Amino acid sequence: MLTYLEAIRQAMEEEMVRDPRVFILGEDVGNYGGAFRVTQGFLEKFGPERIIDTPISETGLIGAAIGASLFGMRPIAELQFIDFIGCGFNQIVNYAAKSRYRWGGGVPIVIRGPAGAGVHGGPFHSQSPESYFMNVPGLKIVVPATPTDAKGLMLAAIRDPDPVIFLEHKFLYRRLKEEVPAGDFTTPIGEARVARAGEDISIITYGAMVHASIEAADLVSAEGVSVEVLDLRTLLPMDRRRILETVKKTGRALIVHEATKTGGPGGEIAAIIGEHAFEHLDAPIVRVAPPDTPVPYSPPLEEHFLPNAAKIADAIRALAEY
Amino acid sequence: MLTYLEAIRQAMEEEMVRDPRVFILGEDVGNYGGAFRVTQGFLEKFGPERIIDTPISETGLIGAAIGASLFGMRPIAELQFIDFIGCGFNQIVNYAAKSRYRWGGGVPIVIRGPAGAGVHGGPFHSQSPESYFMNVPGLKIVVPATPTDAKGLMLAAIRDPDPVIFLEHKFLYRRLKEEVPAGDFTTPIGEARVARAGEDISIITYGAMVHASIEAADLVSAEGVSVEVLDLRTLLPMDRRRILETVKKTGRALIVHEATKTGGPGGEIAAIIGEHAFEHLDAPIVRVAPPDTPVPYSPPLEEHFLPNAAKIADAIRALAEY
Amino acid sequence: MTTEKPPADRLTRGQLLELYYFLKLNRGLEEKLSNLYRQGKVVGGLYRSLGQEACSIGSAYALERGDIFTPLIRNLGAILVRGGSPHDIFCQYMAKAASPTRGRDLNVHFGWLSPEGSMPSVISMLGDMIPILTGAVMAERMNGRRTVALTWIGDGGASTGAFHEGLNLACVQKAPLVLIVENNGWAYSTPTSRQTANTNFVDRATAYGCFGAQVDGNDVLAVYDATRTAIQRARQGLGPTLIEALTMRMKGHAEHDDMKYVPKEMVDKWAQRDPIALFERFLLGVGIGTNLLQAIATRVDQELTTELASAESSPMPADDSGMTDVYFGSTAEDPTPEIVRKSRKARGL
Amino acid sequence: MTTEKPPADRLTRGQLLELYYFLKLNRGLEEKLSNLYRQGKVVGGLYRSLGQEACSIGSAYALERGDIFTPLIRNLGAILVRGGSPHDIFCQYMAKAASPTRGRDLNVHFGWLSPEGSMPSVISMLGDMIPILTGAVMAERMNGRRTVALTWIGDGGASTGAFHEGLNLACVQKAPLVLIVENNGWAYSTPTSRQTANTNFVDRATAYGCFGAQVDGNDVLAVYDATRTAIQRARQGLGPTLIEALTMRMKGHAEHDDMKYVPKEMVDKWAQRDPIALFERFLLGVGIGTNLLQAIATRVDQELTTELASAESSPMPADDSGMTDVYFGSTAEDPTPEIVRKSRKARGL
Ligand SMILES: Cc1ncc(C[n+]2csc(CCOP(=O)(O)OP(=O)(O)O)c2C)c(N)n1
Ligand SMILES: Cc1ncc(C[n+]2csc(CCOP(=O)(O)OP(=O)(O)O)c2C)c(N)n1
Ligand SMILES: [Mg+2]
Ligand SMILES: [Mg+2]
Repeated sequence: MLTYLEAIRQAMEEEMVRDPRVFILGEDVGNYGGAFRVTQGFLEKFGPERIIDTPISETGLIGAAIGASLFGMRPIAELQFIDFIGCGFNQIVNYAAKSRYRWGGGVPIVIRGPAGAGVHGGPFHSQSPESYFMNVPGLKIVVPATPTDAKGLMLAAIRDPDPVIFLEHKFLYRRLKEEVPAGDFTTPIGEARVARAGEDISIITYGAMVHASIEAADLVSAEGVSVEVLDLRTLLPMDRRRILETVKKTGRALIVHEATKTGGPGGEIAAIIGEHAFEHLDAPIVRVAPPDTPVPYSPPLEEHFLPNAAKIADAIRALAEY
Repeated sequence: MLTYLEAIRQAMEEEMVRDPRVFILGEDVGNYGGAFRVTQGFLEKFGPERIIDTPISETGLIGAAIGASLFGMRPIAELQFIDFIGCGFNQIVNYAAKSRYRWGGGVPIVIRGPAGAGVHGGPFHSQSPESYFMNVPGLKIVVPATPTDAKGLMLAAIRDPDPVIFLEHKFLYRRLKEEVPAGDFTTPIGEARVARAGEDISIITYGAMVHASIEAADLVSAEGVSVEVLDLRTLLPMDRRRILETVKKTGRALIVHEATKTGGPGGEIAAIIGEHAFEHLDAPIVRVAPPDTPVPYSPPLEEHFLPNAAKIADAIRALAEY
Repeated sequence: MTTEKPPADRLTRGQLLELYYFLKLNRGLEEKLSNLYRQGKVVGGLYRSLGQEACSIGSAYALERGDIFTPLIRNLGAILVRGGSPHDIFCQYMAKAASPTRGRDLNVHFGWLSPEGSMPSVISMLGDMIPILTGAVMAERMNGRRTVALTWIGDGGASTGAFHEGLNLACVQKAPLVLIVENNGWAYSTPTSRQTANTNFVDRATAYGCFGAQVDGNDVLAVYDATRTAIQRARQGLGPTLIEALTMRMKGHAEHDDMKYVPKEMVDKWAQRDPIALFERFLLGVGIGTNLLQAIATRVDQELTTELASAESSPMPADDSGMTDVYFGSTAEDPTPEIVRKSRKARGL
Repeated sequence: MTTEKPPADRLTRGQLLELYYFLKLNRGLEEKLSNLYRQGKVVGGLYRSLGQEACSIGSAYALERGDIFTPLIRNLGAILVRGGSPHDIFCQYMAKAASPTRGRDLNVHFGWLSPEGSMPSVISMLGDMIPILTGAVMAERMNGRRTVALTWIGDGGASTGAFHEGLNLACVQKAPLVLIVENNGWAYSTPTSRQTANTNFVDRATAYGCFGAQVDGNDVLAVYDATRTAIQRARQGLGPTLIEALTMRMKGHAEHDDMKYVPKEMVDKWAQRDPIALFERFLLGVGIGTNLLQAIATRVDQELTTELASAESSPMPADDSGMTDVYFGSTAEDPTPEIVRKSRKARGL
């Protein structure tokens, strides 16, 4: 049994043992084992050449990861909180994403860090930054929802020839535990997963919202509504085929995400459905997502902000009635 | 008759005369009048206290604009090319956007610069960065398509109490010319405009693509297809009401943008339509947009990349047939 | 516009005691917060400035009416000096409705704008306040005011691009900015020697072309004096000063951090130099009696107890109170899907 | 691994002539590009390094086999020294299919990776290459190679956060990086005095804790020597050097810029110090004959003429050739809407 956090740790640790090209750099990843202790014990095991405590310099450390990747390494850059990704933004969207296309220099890096809300972290320690990158060709965005996927996707991300943004949901770090296959396996980047099978309504979601969606699906199943939950696992590239498969089957699409509503990844999903599953739709395409505000800090505010099983169930019911 | 560029210049110049709180800072805005000469003559007219040549420091100059705005000023920050916005990204999304919400400090700044492709500027001088900001509550994004709107929206942006990202399409700078109302008027931020009335199909678009869309509409009108072109003018907040009005009228929605297809603003538009106009739709929601690549430099590649009247007309025809 | 502050050796007895009061208030407030934290009443983390209080108190005390400052997480003391109340801080840390941010943001992440003196709110991203305060005082200058801005940055935060762009801009603009590099030896678990190859931060003043000073950050009067001089110069239009204050973080990065990574000798050495103990010795030396100091300590404790009680008993925010003011004067739209609202309506809800 | 380059005063006649060749090639290439620009054959802008060629040639010449470098727009000469061909540059500027980026990116925005020595492609955003090259040589060091990286930054680009974060990281990592601050007085229209309050960039070396040197950027041998020393130190594991090269941009920012903002006296003064003329004087002084120099000039012109002809006659890229390699091994999807494709199919297209 591994927690979500332990699964990420194990994936990196095993891959570092297997592949000497893998190294980790970030703030406090060595001495402290990372703010969330994801790299705990790594410094002792792999030494300061492969576990590098950097200055507080997101542009510097992401840049260094890019440079090292061009010279044969497989760097993993940890951001202490994913919210700081804005401080290294330019390196990601302008160097890493475009390098292979422009001149052939592939940039196999993983940029990872704790994302998401639910732990009262306030506006700067709770963000879901995926939308910043949804319109940036060349990037991959990975958003595991389970320990098994966290491990399999981390291994896939490290081995991927292209830059991967790996969003770890901090709410799940120690809350989820499951049997995770031992040893080496990968979860393909770009493939969604049916997290719960159903017939009447399709929920398309990812990250922590997979669990809220399953909970909601369980709630309404007593009422005779059968809900399928599709866990995207990867936002870029997006698994259009599986999205269309489930929506064509059920004719009803509910998109759920933790990123705020306007401009969130739900738009792309809706566009895919609206273009390619139009004839199969029996109801409007519906999004459940937070309001367009920063993530507030105080527990009642944050709870009101976040989608949850009850809110999702309401939308399921309304869709079922439609 | 004013060009698009002259209209922007006139708006800023007139407002600087009217309102002593307005000042401009950026790289080479004074000595040189800006890389595109948008602020030509301003240094002579307003002096170095109000036309400030900054070091090459996007984080610094956007930060300074934020700070000045908190103390009663109305700063306009010019980016030499909008592509450099990634270097000041964090200040925009984490300070400017969230400040009022968090503690009441309103940030009335305008961040403006030349955006868009079509002039063979290559991957770093041709970008459409709007999607970076579409999921950031607190920001406004303005994308004028005509000289008149460029002036009216610039005046509205400067007077707006909140941070506005003002995307000037460099392809239009000197190519468009029209009679622009003299003196003081504003174009409300958040209101779309019917750029061309029609009955059969709605094109929802903005920026330079408004003109390609009108051209396409004219092409197909001979074939008996009547196309309405909605120029969004503002991407955030988005004029949901007018989008739905036109789509409910025509039953057919075509979204056109210059940002690349996946993750572009078209997703949000599709989601709005897919949720709120579902019952009125007679055809799939279709997007015409560039492929998911950086903007290539060489003219044949760039032309292939960009949407144009012919490609849009093809989509209109297919939608009309549907 | 302002009455200039005197040099440290001309501070009145009352002013010295005021400094002492703020030092005790700062420490006492944080101790109360530690208690709350242990009781699980702090929502989120708690960041102490134990051992560094003089860096905040001494410097903020040199500010004058109308001046601007932005504290970082370890400059809570500066907020107190500039009129912030312990009640507000308690409420912030407990995420209460009555907190200055109405529960929207945490700890010292709040601010105010006032002709008396402003505190633009800090954000988490280190370094960002340097260009922001530079712009603030540029605006003040444009409006003919001789306002000075003060802010701090850690030995760690000084590695950010925003530090560089901000300080460089301030220097080329000769902006009236005072920047204190609070060199406390650590950035979370990272020692200063792994943050930069030259740990003598004052050397950066030369590089940027501004004034520089290095000061004992545990000597409240030395910090006061260096800041006062810098403020005077800034107000005269002579440009920024970078002050390096040498100190030590005597607790972990936050309360959860046992700072095992800090060598014991380092802690022991600095424990000898506690800024409050040092200042008490000084005060006794200039003839201020223990009883006076004791009275201040008692007053501090009483005040804190009252403010804490009031903060503790105040309510959490209403759950739907976080929707306003994303844009000026407007409320964010309820994201509930249209069909849900219609169905509720149909069911008479 | 490499044969170390000798100090300037021990360069052979052949090496001196090679330096001369590259200087002439650099200038000649840019003159040909200027002609093309006037003929409207350059797609986009043209950025000259007139008067600064020694900064690129002298420094790149000190690199050794396997070393890494990234030129900025005014370091075209360095590309030539490291084996890049005028043909490639012509093709880049004319957006030809045969350009190293297949027409995808412009001017010096291209690169290669090779055990002989690599040139990671630059991007427009100034400063970004400093952390990237730092990471590159950290990787090389991890792999037991003693590779050194060289790059440049302008007096303007030195104001970026990326400069700071990159150089600071390089220094704390003691990475084998050599950074040349090419102080040419101007960043576009902005004079150095409005870029920073201390225009003596070499002072920054102290701040960052690395080696520093200031050098006459118009003296190709002085640049060579300073870079060579820095490279040797870097290779020995002693860490980065910041070299400030003093020079002057003798043309506008790009060809469209008449640089009216530059005082005439400044141009006149520097015109006396043209790096090629200075080096010719030196070569004549050490007994190299005019005829030899003339021969080199002729050879340069012939080579350039041939390469230009070949580049000019080469085709533009096929319009659909820009869709590959966004991700490894894949082609971007044709964005044509499904209904358009279906309708075309229905019509037999
Ligand atoms: C740009 C940025 N990156 C990372 C962080 C996460 N972080 C918060 S505090 C901290 C350490 C700060 O050290 P220092 O600046 O020395 O201040 P101190 O804690 O010692 O007062 C880090 C890494 C941050 N706040 N901002
Ligand atoms: C981050 C960033 N901001 C703005 C620009 C636009 N820009 C391109 S070159 C230039 C001037 C550069 O001056 P300097 O660094 O001194 O180099 P020089 O042109 O003198 O060689 C500017 C502002 C840029 N390339 N990158
Ligand atoms: Mg510190
Ligand atoms: Mg320059």
